[in-house]
Amino acid sequence: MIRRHHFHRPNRGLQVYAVFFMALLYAPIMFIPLFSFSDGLYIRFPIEGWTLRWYDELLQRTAVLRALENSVRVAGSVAVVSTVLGVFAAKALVRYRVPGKGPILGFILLPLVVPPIIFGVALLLMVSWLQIPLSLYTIAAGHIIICLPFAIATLLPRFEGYDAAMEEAAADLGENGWWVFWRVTVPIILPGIVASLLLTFTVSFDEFVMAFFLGGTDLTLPLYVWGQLRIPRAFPVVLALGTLILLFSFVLVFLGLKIGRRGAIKLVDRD
Amino acid sequence: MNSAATMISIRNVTKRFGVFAAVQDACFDIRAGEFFSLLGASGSGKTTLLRILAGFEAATEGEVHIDGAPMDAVPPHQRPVNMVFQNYAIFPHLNVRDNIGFGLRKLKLDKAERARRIDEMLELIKLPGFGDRASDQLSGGQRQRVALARALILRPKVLLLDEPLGALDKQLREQMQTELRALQRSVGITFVLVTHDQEEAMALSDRIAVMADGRVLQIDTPAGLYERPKTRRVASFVGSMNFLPGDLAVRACGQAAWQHGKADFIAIRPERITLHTDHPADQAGAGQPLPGRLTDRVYLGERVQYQVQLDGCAQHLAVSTPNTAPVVADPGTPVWLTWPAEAMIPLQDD
Amino acid sequence: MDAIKQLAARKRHALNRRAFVRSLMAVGLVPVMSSALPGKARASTRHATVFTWGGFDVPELYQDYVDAHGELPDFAIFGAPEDGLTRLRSGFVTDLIHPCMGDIPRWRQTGLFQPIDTSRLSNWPDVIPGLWEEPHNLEDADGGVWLVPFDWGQTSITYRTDLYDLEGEESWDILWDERYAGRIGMLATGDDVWWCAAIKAGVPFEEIHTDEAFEAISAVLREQRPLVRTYTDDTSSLNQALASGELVAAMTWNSSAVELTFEEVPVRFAQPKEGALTWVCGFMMHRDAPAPDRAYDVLNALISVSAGEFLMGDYGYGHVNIRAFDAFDDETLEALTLSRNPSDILDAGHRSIPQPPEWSARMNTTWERIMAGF
Amino acid sequence: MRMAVTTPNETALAAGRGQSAPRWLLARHEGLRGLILLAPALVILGITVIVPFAMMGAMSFWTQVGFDYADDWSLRNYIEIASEPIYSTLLLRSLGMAMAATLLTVVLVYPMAYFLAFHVHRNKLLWLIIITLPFWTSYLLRVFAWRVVLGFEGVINTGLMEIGLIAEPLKFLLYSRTAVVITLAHAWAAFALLPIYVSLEKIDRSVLEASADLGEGPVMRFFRVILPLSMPGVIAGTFLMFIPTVGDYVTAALVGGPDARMIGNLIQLQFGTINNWPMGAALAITMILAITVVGLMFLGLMLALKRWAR
Repeated sequence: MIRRHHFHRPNRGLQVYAVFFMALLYAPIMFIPLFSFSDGLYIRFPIEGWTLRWYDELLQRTAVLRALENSVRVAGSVAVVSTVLGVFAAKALVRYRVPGKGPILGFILLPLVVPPIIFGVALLLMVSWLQIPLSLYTIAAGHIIICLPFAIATLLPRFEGYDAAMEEAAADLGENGWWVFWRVTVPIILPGIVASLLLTFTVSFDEFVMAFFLGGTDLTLPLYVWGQLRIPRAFPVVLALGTLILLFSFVLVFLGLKIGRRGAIKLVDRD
Repeated sequence: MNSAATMISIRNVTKRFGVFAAVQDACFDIRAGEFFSLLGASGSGKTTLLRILAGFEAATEGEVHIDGAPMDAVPPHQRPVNMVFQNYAIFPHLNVRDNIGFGLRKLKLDKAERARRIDEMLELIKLPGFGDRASDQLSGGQRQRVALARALILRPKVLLLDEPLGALDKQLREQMQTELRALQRSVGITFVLVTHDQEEAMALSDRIAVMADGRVLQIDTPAGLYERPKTRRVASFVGSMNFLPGDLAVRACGQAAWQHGKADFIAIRPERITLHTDHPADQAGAGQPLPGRLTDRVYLGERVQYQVQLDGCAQHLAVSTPNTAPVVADPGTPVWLTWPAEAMIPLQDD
Repeated sequence: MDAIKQLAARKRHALNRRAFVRSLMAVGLVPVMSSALPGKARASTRHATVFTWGGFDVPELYQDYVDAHGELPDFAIFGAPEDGLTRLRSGFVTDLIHPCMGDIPRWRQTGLFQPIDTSRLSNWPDVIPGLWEEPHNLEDADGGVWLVPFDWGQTSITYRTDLYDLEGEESWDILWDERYAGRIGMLATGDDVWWCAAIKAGVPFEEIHTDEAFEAISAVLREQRPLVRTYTDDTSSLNQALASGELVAAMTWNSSAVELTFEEVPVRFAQPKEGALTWVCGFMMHRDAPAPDRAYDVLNALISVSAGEFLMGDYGYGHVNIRAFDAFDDETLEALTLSRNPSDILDAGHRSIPQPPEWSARMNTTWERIMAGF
Repeated sequence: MRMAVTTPNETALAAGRGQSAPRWLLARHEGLRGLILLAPALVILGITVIVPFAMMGAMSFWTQVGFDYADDWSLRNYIEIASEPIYSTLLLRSLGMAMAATLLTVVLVYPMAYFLAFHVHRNKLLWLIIITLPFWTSYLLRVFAWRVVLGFEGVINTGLMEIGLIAEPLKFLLYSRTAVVITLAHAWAAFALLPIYVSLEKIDRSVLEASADLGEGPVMRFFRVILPLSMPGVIAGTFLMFIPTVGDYVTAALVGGPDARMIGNLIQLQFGTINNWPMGAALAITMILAITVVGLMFLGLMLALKRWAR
């Protein structure tokens, strides 16, 4: 335990602010579950009656479930592909004397600072020029572009954070490149891999703009929600769906946290 | 050529990174069972040479043979050498036992044999019972031993050690030096050590190669290096040394003692110089005492180190005397220096 | 949940990475692979895809199709038909798409559609002829039609009877009422707004392509803009705002008023004295429809009695199947602003006239500028 | 214990086995190995970034004619963008709103990041996760949630009326630029927070001690040490949030009123209802250029500030 610096004495003002900040962050989101139990079609106070029927209705909608399945597929594939590519790229950038490292890194991180609408539009142009039919694949391709920078940004510090001698030691002890990768590299960067998978999954799962331009008849969940937002009757069901997603991500994150106590999801934490 | 006696043969090895030559034309042999050191300051090319032996760097020119086999196309994982890394490179995700047994996978041993070998190594490095420790619960010295055990368990022909004691504090370092030397004798494997610490190299090695700017300057036994350095750089790198211009040394020693022909410099170890507070009587075989003035005195415990400025010139000489000698008075005192003729080492300009 | 189990298992045996890798593949690569494989396997039994507004993707409208094929057709959703057309033109292929009667000539210019053979629709004889017998729906259609009508109704004003103080007759002036500045809602779809504004501005629909018409219509819309709280295609937002009283009146289609009434919000779907904008919409079939047989089944389901009863009873839109009206008494129909004889309603209002793409582009660009305040 | 030197060396079993030429090449050329590892990512990004952007650039010089394009390589679209006030107004408005939202977010988020970096000692990870959790829910729903808060019968209006502060609902809350700025600020908070937090966390605590030792009080310590040292994080957070929000159109569509339309809405319409792809491409290019200019100006300002602060 590190002794507390005198700079770190509790600061009452900041503590109050932190509470205020968290309240501000969470308050709006909490209305989603709240109104998902409301009897009325429209959101208004006071809530007159409580019901579970939207959840019941949700479960009967195959379209929602299909959209959910599509989103999980796209996000799952995107997470795996961008993380795998990210591992390779991050390893190359950190471990090898690659010519033009700076520009390459800049190029890879470029999509972080280009509005998604631009990518959506540009990719749509290319895809329609090549006459590639719009589908979940085109969405996934678009998502990989925006997820790769996240994956690499998450993985780079992991690679930088350990001594290259680890890999050399394994090679020295008789393992070829493939086994060095599995026996040493992967276990050491595993927290980074898990973080990258979670992050890229989330980014893709929630991405709307690119999916909007690049989606075909198979809808992802945000596209489905976008369609349903316009239909008054469908709206409470969307709220119920949102509540379930919220609940699911809470459970997932906390389970992940519990499982990976020792840093599985160390995204930015350096302690 | 007796191949049994030669374990590593380094033939005209040069390594360039771009235009920078890290190793230039290294050419020497290391004998089987020898404790060999590569000594040099940082940037001297010693680590690069070691990494060429391990296979992590490919030589730009020249070739390396280990135990008679050419290593040029052999990747690190197929070389009969193992390495102890500078910071030990202990795998953080494995415990001590799995770290030591890491290289055993390919041997496809059964569980019992594997456990036996690991236990044997734990015994050897005096860490029995530490097998289940997590790697981050080890002290520096323990990590060093685990790294050794991990490399030795594969019974390599050559063990490479990259500054293995650099991360340890002085006391532990001295203790580990003793242990390392004993270990090398007991396993009988060729050790190649890289170090910048000349004392460490002297204490451990059978032979030492002194390197600077990518070149091997001299290869000799510790005593040979200390007493018969071939160049000024070697002389100054191994132990401390006074350098005198040739003519001054001649004046000090007299023509009679001068048998070494023309030398640019004369090198004299500080401990070979005798310090007199009174003008000494002329001794046979020695030249005239050189008068000077004491400018500084550093008390080192077992020895006392003096700086003396010779009268009539800017030359300073370091003189080291055992602490048993009477302590000389304060700086400013006039003194006389003498040394035996055989203490003088003639050197050419590098 | 398997992913979590796998994660937990991996933690228990810290080195069992192979299982972890397998689970990764299960989560990621395998779905991609598998989605590729059944894609081919499914091709023979592929469902028809329907490209329509949100809300028309409910099972009640496709009962016959579900009965025959066990599942709903696939859907794609657009915000406005024009968006849908753009997507079709960018290479997106669906079997059916849901535009309106006035769009037919312009849409046909894209060459993306094929005529529909009405003899393959068993419910076709029950479809009210007045809804589809239009020259531009029949020409070059090889005896069939380009568009199978499905829904009809009005674009008019839904207003809060308790909040909006109506003076005199119902009129388009409600949406230009300065007393309620900031409490007026508008659709953002140019295809509705422009024609309604033409009614308000008194521009005859035959002259809508003239520069004068553009100026007159632009002028009334610009005049209205300061009063408007929001322009949106999203009827959910309009309904929500009408329900909360944030808006007192909004340009809507039939369904808003009906749905708000169901929720006991006091509203009326106005019958403006100048006449409402009336429309007939339906489905066109893509030239390269991947599942044309199924598409015919979808069309037949859409024009069936059961679909009609749902469309009128729950959404308040008129349907095309004459027998569907039998489920409602006259009073209900009147309350829904519908009629057994659609021409009573349709002809009382104004119906848009097909225009060329250049007009459409000019209209949409102008309308977008007006919405943005220029 | 003595190990038999005569034992055959097990690691040498494979030594001397022939190596093929490509392998040898790979072993000798690190850069090549690195490039091969990078290749998949670079190829994918190359195809999906460079080609579409080139096409977009080309198309922006075309003209829409009815349902077709004429590749007449004219500057017509750009001339229209330059001459019609709607484009510049919406572009400037988008930049302005994105700036306002970014500024609001950075100001709100900085103290929280500071709190996390310097005053939270245990369970930092848990805090970070709790802060980022809201961003795991659908963006659309989050935007929608703000309608509940800001709406006519929303939380704020109902609350304020309940306590008698206002007599009738505040209209400027929803369907306004305010609503868009607030919603964007909320939606992007995590993006701005993380880099700022990381840069604060990186600050060596001994530097703070040194500045205290040199006689600076807490306030000056903040302005002379902490703030400058965390500036890279602030800049990163600013860019990460500012740039995507300039092009946002969903938020403006859902909570913005007539006066909150952004350039993104206009671009989206070109590819939708208005159906003028070349114009949409030209607008997209114009937007990127505008963002680049603003970004460079911001960096220049930061550099100037840095010099001035010295």
